[in-house]
Amino acid sequence: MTQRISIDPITRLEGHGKIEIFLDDHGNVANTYFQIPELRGFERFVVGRPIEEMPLITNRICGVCPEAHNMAASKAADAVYKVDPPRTAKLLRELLYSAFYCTDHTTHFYALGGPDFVMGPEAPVAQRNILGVIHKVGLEIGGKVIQMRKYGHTVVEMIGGRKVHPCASIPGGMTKGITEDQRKEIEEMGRWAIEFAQFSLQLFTEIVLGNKSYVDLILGDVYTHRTYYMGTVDENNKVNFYDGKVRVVDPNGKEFIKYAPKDYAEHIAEHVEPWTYLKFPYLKKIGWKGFVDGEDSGVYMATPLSRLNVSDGMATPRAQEEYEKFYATLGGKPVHQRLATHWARLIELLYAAEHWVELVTDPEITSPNVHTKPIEIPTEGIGIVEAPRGTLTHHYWTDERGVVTKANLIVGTTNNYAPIQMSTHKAATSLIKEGKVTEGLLNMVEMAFRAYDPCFGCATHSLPGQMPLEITIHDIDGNPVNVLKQFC
Amino acid sequence: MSDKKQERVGVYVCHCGSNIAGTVDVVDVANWAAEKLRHQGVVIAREYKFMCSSLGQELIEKDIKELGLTRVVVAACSPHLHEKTFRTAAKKAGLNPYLVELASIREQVSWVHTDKAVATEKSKAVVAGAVSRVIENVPLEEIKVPINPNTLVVGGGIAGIQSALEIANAGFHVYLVEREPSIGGHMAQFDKTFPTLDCSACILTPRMVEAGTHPNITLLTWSEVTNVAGYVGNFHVTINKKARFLKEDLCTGCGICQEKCPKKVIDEVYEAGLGYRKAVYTPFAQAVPNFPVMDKENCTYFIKGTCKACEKFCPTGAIDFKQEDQLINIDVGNIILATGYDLFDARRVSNYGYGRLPNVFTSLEFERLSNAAGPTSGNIVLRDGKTTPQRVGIIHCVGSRDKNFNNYCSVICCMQGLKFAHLVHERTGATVYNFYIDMRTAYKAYDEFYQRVLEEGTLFVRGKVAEVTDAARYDREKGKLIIQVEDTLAGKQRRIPVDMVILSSGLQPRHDAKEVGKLFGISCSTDGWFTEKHPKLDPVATMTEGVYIVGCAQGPKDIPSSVAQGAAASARVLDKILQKEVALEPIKATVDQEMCSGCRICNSMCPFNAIAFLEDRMVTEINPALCQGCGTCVAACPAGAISGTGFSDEQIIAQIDGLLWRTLEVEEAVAE
Amino acid sequence: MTTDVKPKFAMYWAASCGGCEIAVLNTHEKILDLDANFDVVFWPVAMDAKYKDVEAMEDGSILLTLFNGGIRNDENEHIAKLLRQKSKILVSFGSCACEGCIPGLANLSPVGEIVHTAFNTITTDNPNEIYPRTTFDVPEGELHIPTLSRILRPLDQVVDVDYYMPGCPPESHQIAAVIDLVIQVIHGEAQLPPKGTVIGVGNSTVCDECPRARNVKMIKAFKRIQDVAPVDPTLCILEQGVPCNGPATRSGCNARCPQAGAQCIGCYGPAEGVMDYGARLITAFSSVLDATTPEEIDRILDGIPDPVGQVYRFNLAGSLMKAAKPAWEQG
Amino acid sequence: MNNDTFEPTIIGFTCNWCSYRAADLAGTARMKYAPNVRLIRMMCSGRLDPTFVLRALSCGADGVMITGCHPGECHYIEQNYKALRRYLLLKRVLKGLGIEPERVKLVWASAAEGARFASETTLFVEEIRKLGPLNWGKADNGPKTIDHVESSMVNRLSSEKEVPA
Repeated sequence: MTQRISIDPITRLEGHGKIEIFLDDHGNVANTYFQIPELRGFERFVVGRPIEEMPLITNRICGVCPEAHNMAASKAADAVYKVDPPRTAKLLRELLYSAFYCTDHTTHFYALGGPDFVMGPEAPVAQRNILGVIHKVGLEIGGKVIQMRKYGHTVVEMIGGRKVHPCASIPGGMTKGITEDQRKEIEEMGRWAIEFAQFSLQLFTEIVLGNKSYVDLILGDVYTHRTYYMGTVDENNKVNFYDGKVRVVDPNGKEFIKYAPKDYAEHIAEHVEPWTYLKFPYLKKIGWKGFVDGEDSGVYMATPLSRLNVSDGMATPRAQEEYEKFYATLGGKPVHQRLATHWARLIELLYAAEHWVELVTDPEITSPNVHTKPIEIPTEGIGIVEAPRGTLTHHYWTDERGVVTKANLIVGTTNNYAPIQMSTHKAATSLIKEGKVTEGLLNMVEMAFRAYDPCFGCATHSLPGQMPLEITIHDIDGNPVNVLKQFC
Repeated sequence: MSDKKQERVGVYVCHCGSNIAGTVDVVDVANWAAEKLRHQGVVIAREYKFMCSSLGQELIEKDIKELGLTRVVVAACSPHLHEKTFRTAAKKAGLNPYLVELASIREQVSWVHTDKAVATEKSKAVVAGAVSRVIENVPLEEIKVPINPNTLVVGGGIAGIQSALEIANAGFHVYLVEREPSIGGHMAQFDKTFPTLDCSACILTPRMVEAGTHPNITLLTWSEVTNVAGYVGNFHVTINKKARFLKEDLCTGCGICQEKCPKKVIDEVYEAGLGYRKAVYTPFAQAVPNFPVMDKENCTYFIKGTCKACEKFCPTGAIDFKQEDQLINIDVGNIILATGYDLFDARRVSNYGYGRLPNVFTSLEFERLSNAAGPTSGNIVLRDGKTTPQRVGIIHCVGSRDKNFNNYCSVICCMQGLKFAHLVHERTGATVYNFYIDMRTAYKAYDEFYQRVLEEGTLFVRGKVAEVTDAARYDREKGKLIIQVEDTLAGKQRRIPVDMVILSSGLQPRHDAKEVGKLFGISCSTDGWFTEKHPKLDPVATMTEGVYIVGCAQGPKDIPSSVAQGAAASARVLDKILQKEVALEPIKATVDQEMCSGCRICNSMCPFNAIAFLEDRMVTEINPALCQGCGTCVAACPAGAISGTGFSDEQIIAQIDGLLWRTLEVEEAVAE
Repeated sequence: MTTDVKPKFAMYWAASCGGCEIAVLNTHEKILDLDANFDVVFWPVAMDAKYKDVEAMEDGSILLTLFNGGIRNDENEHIAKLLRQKSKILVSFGSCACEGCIPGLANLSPVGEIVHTAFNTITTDNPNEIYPRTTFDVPEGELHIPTLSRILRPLDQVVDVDYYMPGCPPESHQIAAVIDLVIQVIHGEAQLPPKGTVIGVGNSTVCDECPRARNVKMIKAFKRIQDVAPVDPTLCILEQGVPCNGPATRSGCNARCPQAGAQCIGCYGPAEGVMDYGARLITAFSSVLDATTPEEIDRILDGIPDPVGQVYRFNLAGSLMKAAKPAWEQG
Repeated sequence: MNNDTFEPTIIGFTCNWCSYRAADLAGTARMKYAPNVRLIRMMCSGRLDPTFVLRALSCGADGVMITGCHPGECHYIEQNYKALRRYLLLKRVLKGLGIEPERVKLVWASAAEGARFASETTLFVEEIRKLGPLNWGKADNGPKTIDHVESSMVNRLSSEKEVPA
């Protein structure tokens, strides 16, 4: 039996997203609870604010993906006024969004999820971070990563007015357009982004796919769940981040439902547990069956992997190649192995970069016609985009002055709360035997949820973009026997 | 507050005999301040019978010197009474006067509350507020600006003339501006003046001539002020000198042009519509200056393009049809406004029938009727120009003391009515009725005059006239004007038939008083009279330093009062001139230009044009001499870049905290 | 302050969105300078670390801690106190820590209402009115989650703060400048500013950095951005009727939003020495009204649909009133 | 709290030229009025910075009375209009903060209107007495647990539903 480690009462207060693991009398996992400790209450305090401020206020839900909230809120605001922005405005928004995707996916792969692979899951804690990565892969690559993030944010600033929390998107379109000089600059950066994306995929192939133990890890059962998948697709069922219909496929990859954003409430419901501040969305038509996977459970996942799983391919040539390679390597659709999400993310990175160049070379991109004046009486509107971490839904009701009277937000990570709870539980169960625990093992437990790139800042509209984690292990009497804390 | 150097504060609680001590436990207040406010730097707290007495003041001076006080709070009466007293005392003891605060515990506590406990409690709060405020006070120095010795007097009535002469005689230059062709104002239209009945012209004309010929007076008639810039001691004034269409330097005032002018015009101004003048005219024989003006609207040449009779006959070739208005710029140090009044338009009281019933006259009309130089050469006759009235009714308070028109008393109407009664009686022997609400004969020799008119047999009916009508009910009323009135002494309704009714109309502010006020940066009361700086203690000064108001522009008054005010204002002006420079209250707003973002929010805040935006540096600047210290821009600045001396944010916030005991909580918190 | 061993650096988030971290990462190459000059001991977004390590550190052993996020629950408060204890220099970093930021708007409602709203949205399946509980028994044992405070508080309402760096998030060029300064200080080439200084900002308000032309303002009607967009690119946005918070908002951001054709929403907080940001805006907006009768003034003011949000959007928790009456009373 | 026994604390901001003199006049005439108002003299109602009102309300005042010259009678010509504009927007913000806008009142009183000053003061004190104490922030007794929150909230919603444990 593992010896007891008493916990300093103070650490008890450290509620940063905890995984509570309870062991049975054999020291095996009895149950795990993934808890989210906070709530900022955006749904409450957006009430009373004017609709045009939603893109600015909900920005502050998450500073890692403010662009996603900015876009969802802007689209919802358009809908509230039943106003259709000029084509150029939409192009600009989507261009901004693609550039953001490149930055965000880069950040996650190199700074957050990447270290596990690049450094190896059991590598010393001190090295398991971006600086460690840079030291290992070399400053030259580190420079590239920084360059990619810089370019992405430069575009966001050029179009959106600010690097973080952009401000130029308003009901009916944008406050301003871009000049030809800016367009040229953005195009150059886009072309560089494509190279960078390709380079990253190559790096992934070498470091991860080239390393048998990692491949086994990915393909192994530990990180596998057969759930439903959700993502937004365009009219050709190709992956799209900014617009389209929401498509859900079942664990066998068969289309379960495809709905227009405005109908989201008919298809999604959120389950409540009293031991966490976060809700568990599920497919309404199937219902909440608890933390179980399979066709009979309403649990679904919305991540880069899901988006690939629900789509018939990528809308750009190079990404399409990688898409095919992806499924060829992993044995066809859908892919249930969560760790493959990292790979899927890089494929999306490439698509985003290619799409970036498509958009910026559109002849209408520099048109000054970027705003349509709203004339309809504002009422109610829904806006959906694909946030990097899953389908993001903003829904607002307003009075006749366009002041918000009610709101509903279902954000990226929330979609994945149930799967994350399940994945960590499964990982813990299969990795912790007879109470034997090492930090490496625990990191591998974390890898289970890190694959989702969870953003509980978004999820709870409360916590930071990435989430520190505390793992407490309790014995049969519920006494904590081991506490390990870690930050992703 | 903690990191600030500790001030040494003295608190002095005044008994004011029993005025304060009767309702407030002054001893308790003093002891409380000494103990509870010690942490704030109160080193001494005394109470004394009369702080304002010389002994009381010495007490403070002594403590400043011996205890090294850096701040003083006097809990006594309103600062409006003794702020200066205690500031002076502090100054004597070498403490900057602006480091003294008064806490009003008499007007605002002891005199208005009865419960001693409550009053004492409130006094403590007021003292606590004053103490925390005074700590935030900063030493201030008065601002000195040079005074231009020239003076502008606007309005050539008796008040203006008086002002001009006083200053000119003292040896300083005056610009006297009059909008009519001649100076003289209303007084020049009167026949006799009450109560002495001496001839108005006889006493006024010499003054007019003196003003017209005085070497120190530049007379600008037929002229109006169009712009005023600058501030006390340094006003820049623009005057529009309207074209007279004759060369003043050539005109001898012989009057031939007026004789020869073929165009007769009803004289609405001087003759009150009872007489005629020519298109080229001097308003009256003794006009100053005595050269005429040409009335463009009525001159045949200007209308038809032919005539030029005046030009033909002018012996000196002074006529100049090409003459244009000319703008004159002058610099002056002080300004006196003597813009006078308009007569209440009796037409507005329709039930008195003026304008409808021919034999109802206004007071000004009667003045002309009774004036030997007037249209009837002084014969008091009906509108037909020949019939002498047998019975005359004089109605007082026309348009005055009347909710429907003006609430105020026009002051002069009663005496005017009595004067009319006397003149009618004297010249026609007619029976005269005076209808009055109250008989107001204040001032020297006024009531004697009333007695005299009584003795002459004038009949007095106390009551507000309801109606003047020509609708006869009885034979004796036929062809007469019937005055319907409730005789409040007899307590019955009366109908009194008369041949002539004289309305003793009230006075009202000039129709353009508001615009004139704006031009000179002064305000008007709701009645429309110019607002004085203090209704009792400073009746001729205004809120704008260097601008004074005299005569009826400030409110209805008789000739002696107007003259007195004219002289009073001159004395104030001379005082300033002789000081050579003027000290301005150092309560001013200033802009920290480092912090000013040039947003221009404050630019519309100042009615005194003290705020200027510097385009080149994109910042705002405040002219301390123009700033009146109201603090509106301070409160307006969104960047907190404007601060106001004397009433700074820090001072007011500190006082709020003190009044709400916050300063004590701080102390207790520290103590814990 | 020169030293052989590298001084320790920490960055932490309480109730924030992570934008501050991104802003720091957006200093790009500067991150490497940071790494070169500091021993980064604690920075959740970028690296693994343990609370117990922080607790183990000597008091004041961390030279510089950038603390972002407001204090929303007892756990935030605990970490704030812990880091205060361990840090020599504690910087209140970003709008949330300085003045509550957007999450501070929660102080308009009782915390109970906030929870209730979140767990009764149209998609929430909550027939039994289940709400999170700070302590909850599951078959295997007891679970805990932190306690929400009645109101969200800025950092300096909980612990003593050395410097303030406002902005939502602080502009990267300002962060870079501050990092440079600190590095110079370490090498003894510069002095630290006096305690309590607001750093990484301009000394005026946004208009100071705004290139738009300005005149004396006289506004007959307030307008909403979507009704006037695109605004005249050369003229003051407030003059065009859109309530722009620029005049009252601390400079330092290069007037980003006005330059992007949008009104300033005030994320940099009040100017130097200003006691209440909202009061400055009340006075700014009312000063430009071109009206004298109460009726006319009210008609114009109706053009601002959300007065309290307009003037306290980022600043409510840091304002004089801190929160609305219901939040104090029913919290 | 029984509103009849409650004695409001009120801060009054008075213009030096009119209402402060009106207060003096009320004193000279020995007019009696409610003792709850503590005055602060300013040169003009135009000096009124909303900060002062917020400071007073957040520091224990139950109400704030602002007095200035009648429209058209401002000693600084028109500054009282500026005070009026600020006052009207301030009230809207206070409403947003859940504070009864009636707790802040703008009263015009000329130097001659001592009686008016006295009666308006007493009237306002009664109005505030009816509204009850504000004691701002005093209600805060540190963090509350969600359980409290929940019960308080559930009570407010008068919901019978039991929370299954």
